[in-house]
Amino acid sequence: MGRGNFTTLLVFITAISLFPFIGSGSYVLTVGIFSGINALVAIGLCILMGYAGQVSLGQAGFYGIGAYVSAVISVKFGLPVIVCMAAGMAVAAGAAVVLAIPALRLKGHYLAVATLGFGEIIHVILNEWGLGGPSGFGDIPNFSLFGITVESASSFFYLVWGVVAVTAVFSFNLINSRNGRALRAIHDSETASNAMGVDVSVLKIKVFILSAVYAAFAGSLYAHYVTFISPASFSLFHSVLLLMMVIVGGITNIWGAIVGAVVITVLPELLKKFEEFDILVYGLILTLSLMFFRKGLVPLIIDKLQQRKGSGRA
Amino acid sequence: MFTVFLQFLFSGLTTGAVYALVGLGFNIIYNATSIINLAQGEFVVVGGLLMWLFSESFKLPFLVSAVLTILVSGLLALLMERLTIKPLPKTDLLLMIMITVAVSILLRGLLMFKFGKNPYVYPPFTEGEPFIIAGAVIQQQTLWVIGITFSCIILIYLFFNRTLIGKAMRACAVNPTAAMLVGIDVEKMIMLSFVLSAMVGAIGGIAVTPISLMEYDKGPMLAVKGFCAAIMGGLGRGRGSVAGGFIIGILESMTAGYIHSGLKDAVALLILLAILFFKPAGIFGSKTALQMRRF
Amino acid sequence: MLEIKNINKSFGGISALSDVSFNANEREIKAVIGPNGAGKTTLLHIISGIYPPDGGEVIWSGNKISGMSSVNIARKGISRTFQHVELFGHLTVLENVMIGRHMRTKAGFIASGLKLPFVGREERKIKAKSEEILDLVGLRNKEYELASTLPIGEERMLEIARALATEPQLLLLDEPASGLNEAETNALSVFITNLKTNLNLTIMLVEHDMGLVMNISDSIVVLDFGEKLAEGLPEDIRNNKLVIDAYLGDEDI
Amino acid sequence: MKVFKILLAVFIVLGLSMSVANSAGKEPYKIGAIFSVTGPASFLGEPEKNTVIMLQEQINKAGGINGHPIEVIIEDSKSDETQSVLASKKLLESDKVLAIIGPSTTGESMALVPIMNTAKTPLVSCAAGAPITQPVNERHWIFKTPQYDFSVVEAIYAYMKSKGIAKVGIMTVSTGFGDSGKKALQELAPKYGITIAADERYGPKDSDMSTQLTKIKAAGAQAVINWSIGPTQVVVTKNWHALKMGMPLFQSHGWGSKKNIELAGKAAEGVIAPLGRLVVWDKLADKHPQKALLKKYSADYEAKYKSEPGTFGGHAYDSLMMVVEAIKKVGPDKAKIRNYIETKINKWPGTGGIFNMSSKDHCGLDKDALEMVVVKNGDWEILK
Repeated sequence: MGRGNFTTLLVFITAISLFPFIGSGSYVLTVGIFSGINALVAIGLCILMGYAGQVSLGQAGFYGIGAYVSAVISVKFGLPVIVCMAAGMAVAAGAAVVLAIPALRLKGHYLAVATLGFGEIIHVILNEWGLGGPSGFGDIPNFSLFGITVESASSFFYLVWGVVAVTAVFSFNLINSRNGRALRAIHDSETASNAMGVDVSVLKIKVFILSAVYAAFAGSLYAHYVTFISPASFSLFHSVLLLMMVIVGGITNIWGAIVGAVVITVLPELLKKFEEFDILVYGLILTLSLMFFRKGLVPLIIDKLQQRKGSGRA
Repeated sequence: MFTVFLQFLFSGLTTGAVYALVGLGFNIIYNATSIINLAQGEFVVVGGLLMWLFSESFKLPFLVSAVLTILVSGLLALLMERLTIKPLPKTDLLLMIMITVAVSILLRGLLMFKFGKNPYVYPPFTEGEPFIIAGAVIQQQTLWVIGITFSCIILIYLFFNRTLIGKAMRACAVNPTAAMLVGIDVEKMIMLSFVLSAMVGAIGGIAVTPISLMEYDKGPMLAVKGFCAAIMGGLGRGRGSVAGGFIIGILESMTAGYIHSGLKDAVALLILLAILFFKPAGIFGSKTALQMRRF
Repeated sequence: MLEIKNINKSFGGISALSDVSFNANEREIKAVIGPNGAGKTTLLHIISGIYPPDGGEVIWSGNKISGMSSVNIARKGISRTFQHVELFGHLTVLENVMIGRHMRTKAGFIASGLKLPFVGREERKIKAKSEEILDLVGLRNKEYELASTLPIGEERMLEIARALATEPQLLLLDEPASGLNEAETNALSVFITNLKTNLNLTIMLVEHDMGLVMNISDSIVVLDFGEKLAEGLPEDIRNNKLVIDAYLGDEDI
Repeated sequence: MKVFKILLAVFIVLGLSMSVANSAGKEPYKIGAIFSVTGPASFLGEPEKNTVIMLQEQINKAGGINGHPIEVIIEDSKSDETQSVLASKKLLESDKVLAIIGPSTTGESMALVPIMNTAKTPLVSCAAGAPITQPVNERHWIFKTPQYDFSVVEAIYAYMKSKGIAKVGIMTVSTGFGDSGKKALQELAPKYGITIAADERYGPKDSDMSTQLTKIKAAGAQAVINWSIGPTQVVVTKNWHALKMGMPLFQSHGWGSKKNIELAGKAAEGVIAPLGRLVVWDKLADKHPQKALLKKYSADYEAKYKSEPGTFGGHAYDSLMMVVEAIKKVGPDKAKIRNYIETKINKWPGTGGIFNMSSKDHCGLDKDALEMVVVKNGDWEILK
């Protein structure tokens, strides 16, 4: 990761560490936790879309797989939560392969519909055969590791954002490696990539798996925090929301995914003042910010900073 | 047994007709801009709710209400295009599509504000007993919906093939730069495509509300189904999307009838995925046309 | 050695190549010429695996490569450039060349994400090697510029550099001089000849610029309407009646 | 980049407005409410919210609770579990409420169970699902006011048995509401000697259910039971009517709104449903303990909102009034409020029925809270 990113990361980690001291109370922290969970999915989606150029409207499907597999195993078999979470990610990775292989042939809108279909199928499966059916199920154990149960909002906040930070670093490393370069290359030209010996199909499958694993990780965190899940949380609506996060934040930047996730998660909380009108105001803000911050919030901020630097020097 | 099959078929046609109209609306805009307007479902809702407003609340005659509804819907789409689509460069399609999502949220908010959350309904176009064909029942309104769907296809076909302005719109679809060079106002064509597709959506809403009721948040479901219909038929193919709509409607109904009603959405989507696997450009789509597209 | 055996290819009923056969020897510059629509680029696409042939075989070093995916063909040591430049526009000049090193390196997703020690070493090697190649084509001074900002002459050189980074034994060049001025073309002909002698490459060249072709080729194949019209040494081709007829009106000859 | 600055300003203002606490006059008692005011379950949340706003006005106009005004802080959960978790945290932490009423759906209520138990704050849910309050020993702080789905099913099955119906086809909406109905229908069928010939499902936004009904008919059922809320139950009714099924249609307690009769028109004639007495209060005997209360609630609601409250508004009424009565008797103490509701809500008339809470039952209603009601001439009629 570059020096700019490293500085940003330091600021980011400091902000996270201090946040529970400033924004006390588990309400604010829970908003933070859900922001973090969404950020985790958004980072994966950002790599998938912004770097590899693959649209996905089915990310909530992987998110749901992670939540359900982990929760069901922990409720039914009482295995350690960390094992259940790993199982959730493994199943999601398998599902990603199943989705990615046919999706290799598809582009643009067709890929969007294929992934949308995948997400909806997962939703129907959870509805029909998931534990508890459409009503969902509860009493899922809290996250615990080495006998320490993470229950309180502040400790879970650190857990989630710790995971986000580690994932972000992992993702930056990946993007700045030969693999990240190859992903960006296939975004520009698949023909040339293949001709240069970059296996486009394998890379696409791998990046689908990566985004699925991130999403499943997030899903299992959600399940073990809320301790109740139902299929409604993993619908197409959530997939669209995740897409919105990535785009609002700036699709070509991992920080964008994180910022976008926080903004889209926090915004409805801020809009509660508007009561009934919140959906109106929400739609209006989304439309305007998409129109005026076309490249996304983070690229915009970077541009602003660079402009300032430039003018300062002049 | 045949009666049962026929009944499933009629049910599939009823739902399929709406998907077909939404799919058709998608195609009109897609052809002009390559954008998928995910607010398309909202225009169906606008159609149904405005029709209720004019005919039931203002007590206007049927035809007047219908015409007013279609015009107001077109006007709404005009506003949407002028305010959110026109000011932006048409380069980042994903951004444009997300803007249509944001607009759909906004429209839903407006609809909820005006109409509340209750469902609305008005009497069918013609009152009377349903028809019985080989023991299976088909409601008169269903026939209206199917008839209107086909009329729309024919009208749109004639518009695009027989009128100068329709031909100009097609030219924009094939090659916007060339169209501009021969003096076609591409911007105006894009605007027109939004208006036209909103009108088609509104017509669907007007026709279907007596059967299925209409409430403010029905749009997303319709958009998703219509999107699937458009993809199944092959984007850019108006008639393909209509076929796609009916196929999805019938698939859902047959799955519900012969497999399990809980799985109807999943099976219809699985079949869509299978089709895409073998024909990545949809049933009626051509692969070369797909490659020419930017997205 | 590259053997082209009875290759057939048609698109939608129109024959692009019919029964084309010829060989290219090791360390030879083989030019494929012919009027527009003769099937030259189609032939390169078939050799590099972008299209499968409808009939016939391509044999490379004794192995059948026709029908293999273009990735696997690239891994067999065949690299290429494109008639319509296919650079990675959002990547820098250096990164474009580094992509060429992709298949010669191996760090996976997890190793890269964790930044294991060997990943850094590998990346440094990739960079060093790529810069070396950029020196060779004279683009080192532009290594941090975006590929999409280069003028056409440099784009074509960058494409060659990217192809060279894969360490090919066979290099396919699709109209490398198209869009170049005379000075650039002359430099290119020297450069290509050097590639053959210094790097021991077999080069197959599709080109319209007859000066360049006659100047550097060891042998020439002429295609016309998808069929092989003639094959031979440059001077033979220059005097071949059939070829002259096919090119009648073409000012290059 | 003027717009950027404007939007930034909007964000900041919003942020500040959130942090500024509500300034109160004379130490009100705060009660939280979480309803699905928007989203797919807004059929529930809307009348619930209206009811609570109305009651709050009435109570405060009458001098509040022992001189303290009440302040009901209503949060919209958007019919989403994640949102209701957030809402509960906000109510508990920022608003420091004494109790929470709602949420409107079973899923959302279930998501709050661990939170309420940890926060040691009573929750009186407005959702029906049995798992909300069972097992009771793990639901120490959780109550609910709607009758169990089991009670509704028992009312239907008992009526069917008396009419000699032994084979039914069921159709349920694929949401939590439909699902808990389905489970109850399946579970209780053997007890009443009823076989389920067909078990069908449909989505909450589906527009035609003739396929499901045709299957039920083909399976040789003697009656249809439909379990849903919102527009789908009207669509089912219309399809049932058009198909001339030749068998009665039973709806769930979700049918209890005049709006449905209005929307379905003459298709609704003959539809039977087990409903709380709220919708048929005018047909009750004068001495019925619920009548006076139902009459007042209905009349007030209709005067204020120009529509009828329906069964679901009633759930919010019961939930809030229970909490208010508890505070009135024991003061602002969460544990005492809980204990009061568990032990003292006995023979307590509410809109949903006569409640009998106990340490074994945190709902307190059974099937006797319901009347079998048929639609006749566009109005309700109680079946004897």
